Amino acid sequence: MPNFEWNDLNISVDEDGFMDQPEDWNEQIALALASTESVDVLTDNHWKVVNYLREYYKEFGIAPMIRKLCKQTGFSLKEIYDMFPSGPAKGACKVAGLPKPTGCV
Amino acid sequence: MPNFEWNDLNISVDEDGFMDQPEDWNEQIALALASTESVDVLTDNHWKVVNYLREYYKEFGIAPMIRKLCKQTGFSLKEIYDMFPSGPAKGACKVAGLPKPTGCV
Amino acid sequence: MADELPKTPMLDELEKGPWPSFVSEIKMAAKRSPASKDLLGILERSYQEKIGHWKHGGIVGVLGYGGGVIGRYCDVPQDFPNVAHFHTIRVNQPAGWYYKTDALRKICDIWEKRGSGMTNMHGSTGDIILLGTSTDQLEPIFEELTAIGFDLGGSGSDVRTPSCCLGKSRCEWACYDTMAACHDFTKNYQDELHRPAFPYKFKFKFSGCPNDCVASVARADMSIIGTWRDNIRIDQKAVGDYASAGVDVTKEIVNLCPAKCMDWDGKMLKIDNSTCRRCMHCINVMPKALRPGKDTGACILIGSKAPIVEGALLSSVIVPFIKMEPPYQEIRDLVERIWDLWCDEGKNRERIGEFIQRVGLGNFLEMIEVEPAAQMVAHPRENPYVFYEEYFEEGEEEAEN
Amino acid sequence: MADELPKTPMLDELEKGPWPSFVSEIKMAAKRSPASKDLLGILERSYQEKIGHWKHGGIVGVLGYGGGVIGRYCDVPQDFPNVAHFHTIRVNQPAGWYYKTDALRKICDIWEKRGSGMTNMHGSTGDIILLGTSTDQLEPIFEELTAIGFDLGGSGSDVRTPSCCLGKSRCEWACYDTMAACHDFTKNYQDELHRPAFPYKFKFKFSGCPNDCVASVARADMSIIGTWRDNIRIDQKAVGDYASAGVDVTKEIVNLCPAKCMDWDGKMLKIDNSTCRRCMHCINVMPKALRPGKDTGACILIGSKAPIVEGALLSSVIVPFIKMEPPYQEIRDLVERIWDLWCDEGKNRERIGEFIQRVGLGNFLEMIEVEPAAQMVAHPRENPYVFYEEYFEEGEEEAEN
Amino acid sequence: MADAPKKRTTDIGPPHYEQFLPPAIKKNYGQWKYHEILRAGVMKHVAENGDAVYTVRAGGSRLMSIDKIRMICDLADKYADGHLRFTSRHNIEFMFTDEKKIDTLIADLKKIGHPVGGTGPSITSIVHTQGWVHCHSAATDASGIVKSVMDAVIGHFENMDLPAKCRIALACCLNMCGAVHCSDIAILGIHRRPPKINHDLLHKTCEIPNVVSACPTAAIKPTTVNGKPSVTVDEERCMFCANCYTVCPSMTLNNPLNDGVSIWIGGKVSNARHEPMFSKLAIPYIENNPPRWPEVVEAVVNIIDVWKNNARKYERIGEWIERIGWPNFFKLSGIEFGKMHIDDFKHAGLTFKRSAQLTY
Amino acid sequence: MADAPKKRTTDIGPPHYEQFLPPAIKKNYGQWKYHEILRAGVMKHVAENGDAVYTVRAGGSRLMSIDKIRMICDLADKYADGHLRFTSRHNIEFMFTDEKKIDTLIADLKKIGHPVGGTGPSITSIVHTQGWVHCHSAATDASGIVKSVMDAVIGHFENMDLPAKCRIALACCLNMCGAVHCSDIAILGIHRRPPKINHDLLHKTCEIPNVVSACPTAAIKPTTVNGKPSVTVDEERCMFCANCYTVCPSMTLNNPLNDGVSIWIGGKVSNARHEPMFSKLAIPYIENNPPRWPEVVEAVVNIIDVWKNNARKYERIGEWIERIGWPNFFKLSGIEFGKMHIDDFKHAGLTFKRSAQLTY
Ligand code: SRM
Ligand code: SRM
Ligand code: SRM
Ligand code: SRM
Ligand code: SF4
Ligand code: SF4
Ligand code: SF4
Ligand code: SF4
Ligand code: SF4
Ligand code: SF4
Ligand code: SF4
Ligand code: SF4
Repeated sequence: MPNFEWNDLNISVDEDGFMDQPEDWNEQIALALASTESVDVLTDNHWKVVNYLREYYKEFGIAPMIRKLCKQTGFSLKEIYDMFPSGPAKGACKVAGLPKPTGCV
Repeated sequence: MPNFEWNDLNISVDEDGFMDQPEDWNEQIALALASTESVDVLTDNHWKVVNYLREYYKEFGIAPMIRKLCKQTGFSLKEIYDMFPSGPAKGACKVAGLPKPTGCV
Repeated sequence: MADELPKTPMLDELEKGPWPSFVSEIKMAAKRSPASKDLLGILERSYQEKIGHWKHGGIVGVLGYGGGVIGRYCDVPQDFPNVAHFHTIRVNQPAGWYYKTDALRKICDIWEKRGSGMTNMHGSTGDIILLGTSTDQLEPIFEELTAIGFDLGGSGSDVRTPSCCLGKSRCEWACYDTMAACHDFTKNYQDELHRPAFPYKFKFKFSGCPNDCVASVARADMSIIGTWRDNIRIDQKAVGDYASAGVDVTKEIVNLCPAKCMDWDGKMLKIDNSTCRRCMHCINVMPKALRPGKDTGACILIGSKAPIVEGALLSSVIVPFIKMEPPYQEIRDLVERIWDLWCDEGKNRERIGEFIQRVGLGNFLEMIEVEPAAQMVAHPRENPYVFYEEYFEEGEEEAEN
Repeated sequence: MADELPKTPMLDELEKGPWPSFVSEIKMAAKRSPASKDLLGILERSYQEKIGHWKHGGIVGVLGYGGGVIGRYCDVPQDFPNVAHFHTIRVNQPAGWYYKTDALRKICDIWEKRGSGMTNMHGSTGDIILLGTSTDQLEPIFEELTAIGFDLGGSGSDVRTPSCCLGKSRCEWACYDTMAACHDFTKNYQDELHRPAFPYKFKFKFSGCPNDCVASVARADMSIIGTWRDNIRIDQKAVGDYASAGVDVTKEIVNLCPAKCMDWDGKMLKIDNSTCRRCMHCINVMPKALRPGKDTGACILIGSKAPIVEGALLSSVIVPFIKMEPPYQEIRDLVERIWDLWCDEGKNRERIGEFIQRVGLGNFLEMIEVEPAAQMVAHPRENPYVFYEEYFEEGEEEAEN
Repeated sequence: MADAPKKRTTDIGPPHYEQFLPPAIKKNYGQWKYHEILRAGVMKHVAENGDAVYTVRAGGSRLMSIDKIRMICDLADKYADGHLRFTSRHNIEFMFTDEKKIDTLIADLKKIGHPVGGTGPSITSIVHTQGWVHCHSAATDASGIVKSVMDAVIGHFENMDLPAKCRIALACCLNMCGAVHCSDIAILGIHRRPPKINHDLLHKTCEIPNVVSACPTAAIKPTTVNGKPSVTVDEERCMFCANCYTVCPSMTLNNPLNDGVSIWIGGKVSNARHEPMFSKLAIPYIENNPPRWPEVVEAVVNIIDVWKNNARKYERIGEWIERIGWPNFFKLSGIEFGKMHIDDFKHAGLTFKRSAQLTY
Repeated sequence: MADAPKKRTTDIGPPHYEQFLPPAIKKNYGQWKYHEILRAGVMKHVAENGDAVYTVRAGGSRLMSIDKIRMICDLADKYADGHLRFTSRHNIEFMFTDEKKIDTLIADLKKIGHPVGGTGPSITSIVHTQGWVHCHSAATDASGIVKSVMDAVIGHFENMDLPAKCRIALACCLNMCGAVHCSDIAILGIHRRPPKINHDLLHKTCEIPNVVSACPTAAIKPTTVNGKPSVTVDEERCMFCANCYTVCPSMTLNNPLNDGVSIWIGGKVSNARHEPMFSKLAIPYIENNPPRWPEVVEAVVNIIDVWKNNARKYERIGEWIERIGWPNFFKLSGIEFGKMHIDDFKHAGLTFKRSAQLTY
């Protein structure tokens, strides 16, 4: 497993840069992971998305469908891509410390 | 609803002679009802059948399938008919104070 | 005996028109029977109110039997006391519904004395239905019926009265003796017929050929349908006669053959018997020219029923071909294995057809020890969800699950 | 660039025989590409061990897009470092898979520089598949591809790359312009194609006539199949020519017509167009004599897919007939209503065909505001379990549920 | 009523058929060679040895008084040495060897109100059930509709003027005792409102687990009402099949305002040409309109007419529609297609049109 | 790797096809009148105005190097003014107006190893998928079997000697990317053992609710193992479809000892004559036997031979079997029928033989 270093953080991630130990997630790590997804600062809007994702995941054990994410956060898909250029699955979920989305590619 | 009298008992029954208030069932009533089904004395064997029916009903909310009744009580179908000439459904269930079997006739 | 008939303005409308009128029938009976008189009255009321007046259920019978009588009470006994009880008796018909008049008259006599005088000739399972009597009459009726050689039919979760087409008695196509088989099975399963102990009803129907004149494939838990294994017998000259007489052999026969296995050049009718489906069409159209083969027997299908609960079913093939010879031991053994399994594993009110669908045909065959055959399916599975039972273990041997 | 190729005794067997050998292809590429060299090695190992060596999943992509790249890593990077990353890029093909060589060569050049040099021409959805590259190459590849006018195809829960038969470009039977429609839909749904936001994938396929040369009915969530409403055009003389040339019009055409709506008396071919099913068979066999009608358009079917989860589906009719004219506004509106509903009510990984089965076709039609038509069913329901929605209230008025 | 069981005759089964066979039938049992239909309702069966037996088939009313049975016995005595039989569709057959008796027998039958016919490409008697005459479950009457329809189509009983056989059946509720599910034309009694539950009685009269499992759409759940065990019905999921009522008298569906009949077509049973098929929904609902259900009669007659005028020889209704396609059937018959025709039960997806083979 | 997004060109879609059309195609777009197949792989399309275009179709290997693409481009430059196309089954087509080029083009194609054919009543290229070349899910390889089968049946590619078209497809797992479910002959990779669950990783890598709902037979239930959320599989209910693996890397099914292929037949897609049909199971299991899977090749060849020798003109495999019946197919092909052929999934009951139309 590759390690990923950022400032004083050292996180073990998989090839796609998803956390190996999602239970270790914290806001620092979110910032660190964001940096790998072309996101430099995490604005309130970013956090709104990240928090929604985490809460949804905690409650249902899955990531929300993207349409639902947009509806609930109030962002259009375009806005989400503007915030997370690699998209909600690869970008936002990674920053939020969710398991890597599988299945339908 | 017709009333059915036997010795000093007076039970309200439906046209087929099944109890209107199955919750009132007791051993006396069983004897009374038995008399309407060509059963004069309730032997131990009779009671075995009656008790099995009641217990099964209490547990599952339905009368057992007849094959099961035979298996569990150890009586052949013929023996059941010998004890309850009008048969397990009409005879034994009535004596046991179960609701009238419906459905498949 | 009965006085004036009730006023039945609506029912009277049903005495008009050329088809035999059931209202006139009830009126005839009502002249003598108070029950039939009240039947007229209560039926007129149903016509006025658009609702039936019979109560649910009713469990009555004769001693020693669990079936054969359908209990019925009306919900307005105060108005129609003579149909307060209106039980129906199912009397097992003779195979093929053949009668001599003296036997029928004896039944009529019993029914005149002890019932409403109304009947169904016959019920849709096949019984003689004696329609409407009271509980106290049941034992006497039973006694009198058995005295003239009749017995009750099935009802409840038992073997239902088997029935059959007239088969060899009058039909040139019968591939086995349906009436003999029907009678034999009926006699053999008297206990199962009279003393319900199954999860649900079980019906046998016997048709002598794939025309299936008792509709067995649609309404029998076991449908035994005559067929043949060898070649259709052709009388070429007779084919020519049909053609000369105006039958368009190509259009009316060859083109309608579902197997597309026929050829007619105006002189010779050729049939590829290896793909012929024994559908009967060509034989039906030219009975003088074509006949089923000589290696006859039956195919056995299982599980048809009306829609409730899982949707209607047609019977499906369980024995592609079997010779039909008394005492039908192989079939009896099969039937018993099926019943044993179904009684042990079937749910309450689960017909055998539904049971098979639930456990899977493949598993069912295994449990009743019948080898799978390609004739049992319309086609092999389309989905790749195969329960492979064999596999290799790490140590190289082929294992079985 | 690459040194000696690995030993691949098993794969070498696949260079024998007359059909083009994919092994020879990989070897060609391996001469230049270390990735293809390791592909040879890892594949030989799979052949030896009878198991693949690719890890599950992988989520990589280009910025601003959610799909178009399939991430892939091998599970033995220590042995085959050059395929440690082996991502695939789906490049949207031009409608009808027509190319000029210069365009293809440019793609090859990019792929020579930045990938393994191996491709699929094409993937089974229709994309150009560029097989095997590493994460750091993705952005540059994307940039270079767009520079030569190509864009990525779909992957993930989005619109998948639409495809079409060659239609009017070379086929006399095309009932509408499939390539135009395919291109139009692809362009119109760029956002939905590149940014997955559906419950699952959604595929469009366009066939110009019922021969369905892109197999749309089997593998498209929306299958748009050309057809006509008026009469088949017949050139009786040309029919006669076919007959003279040895075509047995009765056997090969009339008798195979599924509608049985043709008649041939040796001179005139008659077709009852009111029952003709537009199956194409007669036209296929005698292209010089028969042609589809002139009132052409398409029927739209919906919901086909591979077996998982609920079993495979073929598409089913949702619009029996529609004229196919740009900008296809009516279809776009329909598609959008369908997507809105499916996105709101669909479950995760539930294809539209499964969704319709779950909610019921009747309800689905109601929700997308489409009137039911008899063409949408093979036959009306067989079970009597009808959800009646209208009924009378006590107060006599007809109410709706 | 409670007599001690005495020694009784039981399990004797039905009488053996052999004693009832007409002599010529008994003699040639299994030896038949071919048959001809001489005219509607009259057949000649010829044995290998040349013997011929004539059969006259009379329409039965099924719901018959013993008076009528006796009249028929009189005719059997007069013409057929006291032999007769009933058919699997409740008609009455007389068999004899003397061809000359045919006409007078037919005339005598007419006198007691029984037409002759039902053979070959014709309509024969309607298989049916009890209806308001005897069953608690009936959503419509059986005999009244049957009589009204047969009055209207008797021409097709007495004349073999149809493309093929047309089997009509009626069942007064979804239990389908008439096995209408495989008929050319089926008339089926239906409800349109969910059960009314009598919570006070239910626990005494019904086995709740059986009630719950009786529901094809799982609309029924156990519950407690006023402290008593009972059930609730999710009315959105109820499609009024009344199977709950079959096992539970305290859940009634009969509803004069909303009960009625539906019409189903295109089923068959024989294997001739096409395999057996189920009937399919043609008309979802027609009000009960006793005593003669004119709308039902009209609907049946319309279907028969459209079929007769459009089908080819030997095409049963289902085979005809399969050839021309259901869209054409709806067009030709003028029946409107709608949501209710679309299957939504378990295998619904298999009934969707999954091809581009279309007619317009 | 984390560059800030710069202004990039996106969402341009594919290039417009028009720029790629050969001139004669562009000119006569939508004006085609009829066509002829001159010989296997060679077609002539004639326009209303009399213009003719010749098409030569070469078998593609699909898995192609850029080297080969360049060679093919060279041929397109030489013969077709730099135009070419690929077909929906991955063959390569060259179109031009000069009939005389046909033979030399074919010869040149042969030189680079590409046969010409696949038109009319023939076998064309096998639609297939990734296999061990690229996919994690593969129960078998794709390209190796395809190559081996095509080597054996190339005669039917190069000669139109079959009763009808025969479409072969291969998918390396039940996801069926090759859409093999409607093919005349389908080769399908299959597993035979339930998933092995990595309970340590599962909760980190998989969304448990999705895993549970992924199972077609509801064999998967959530559970806790060693304090970690995970799932359990009821192995009795597992039929090895691997859909759980698709959504969950921690449930692997690949198993060298037991993976293999199954053969399915009788599907079709076109509406010609018969409506589209699914393929049906012919052979439940053949071991993986790389590099050339001789048993698979033999099985496919046998099916083709039996069909070729018994079918009528225009009968696709499924149509042929529908006429002669599946029992005859099993008899003629020598394939054994067994329990695994009998459907036991959701609609299984509808595949039982529900009629007496039988062959022996
Ligand atoms: C590349 C391709 C196969 C090929 O060799 O051509 C392919 C490859 C994969 N498909 Fe596919 N599918 C491909 C066309 C199809 C098709 C055919 C079609 O589109 O016409 C189907 C059947 C039609 C359908 O959509 O149902 C198909 C049905 C699936 C499924 C099952 C979907 C379903 O609803 O049943 C999956 C599983 C999934 O989505 O999770 C799947 C999943 C996959 C994945 C992503 C594996 C996975 O489980 O994550 C494969 C990646 C392989 C790899 O590593 O390269 N693929 N997949 C095809 C796409 C190429 C292209 O874009 O042109
Ligand atoms: C008497 C009876 C059998 C019995 O044991 O009672 C009988 C007797 C004959 N049937 Fe039948 N069938 C009888 C009920 C049936 C049924 C069952 C039903 O309708 O419920 C069927 C299946 C109907 C269905 O498919 O839905 C039936 C389907 C046939 C067929 C196939 C017709 C078809 O084309 O589908 C034939 C062949 C024919 O008529 O050409 C046939 C032929 C015959 C023959 C010709 C057989 C013979 O050689 O004697 C008999 C006279 C036919 C006629 O009436 O035209 N019989 N026949 C039944 C008379 C019923 C009635 O009173 O009308
Ligand atoms: C009398 C008869 C109708 C008639 O007028 O002819 C009849 C009458 C009843 N049937 Fe039936 N069935 C009759 C033949 C049938 C048939 C046809 C057949 O046997 O060929 C069927 C369809 C075939 C089948 O078995 O599926 C039939 C399918 C049912 C069903 C549905 C069973 C199922 O599995 O779907 C029920 C409901 C039940 O069993 O609880 C039922 C229930 C009933 C009950 C007992 C009503 C009930 O829910 O308790 C009816 C009593 C009516 C009454 O008061 O007289 N009846 N029933 C038929 C028996 C006469 C006879 O013995 O000859
Ligand atoms: C080039 C191509 C379309 C494309 O846009 O790429 C194409 C082109 C033609 N098809 Fe096709 N079909 C093509 C894939 C298909 C497919 C799809 C598939 O196989 O995946 C089908 C459906 C197959 C199926 O049913 O499973 C298909 C079913 C047909 C049929 C119907 C055949 C039948 O009897 O079932 C015809 C009519 C005929 O050949 O008589 C047809 C006829 C034609 C004609 C004659 C149309 C024309 O006038 O140009 C073309 C040449 C036929 C030939 O090859 O004999 N084409 N054709 C595809 C060539 C594939 C290949 O390389 O082999
Ligand atoms: S089923 Fe066959 S054997 Fe029996 S009466 Fe009908 S036609 Fe004759
Ligand atoms: S019996 Fe039927 S399948 Fe056989 S040849 Fe005659 S018409 Fe054809
Ligand atoms: S689908 Fe029809 S229009 Fe398209 S290429 Fe095939 S035959 Fe021609
Ligand atoms: S297109 Fe098909 S259905 Fe129509 S006439 Fe031709 S063969 Fe018959
Ligand atoms: S169909 Fe229904 S209402 Fe009619 S007799 Fe049978 S159970 Fe009773
Ligand atoms: S009527 Fe039928 S669907 Fe409605 S609750 Fe009762 S059993 Fe269920
Ligand atoms: S069929 Fe399965 S193994 Fe093959 S490419 Fe598709 S998903 Fe992968
Ligand atoms: S392999 Fe398929 S059946 Fe088995 S557990 Fe996984 S999803 Fe379920």
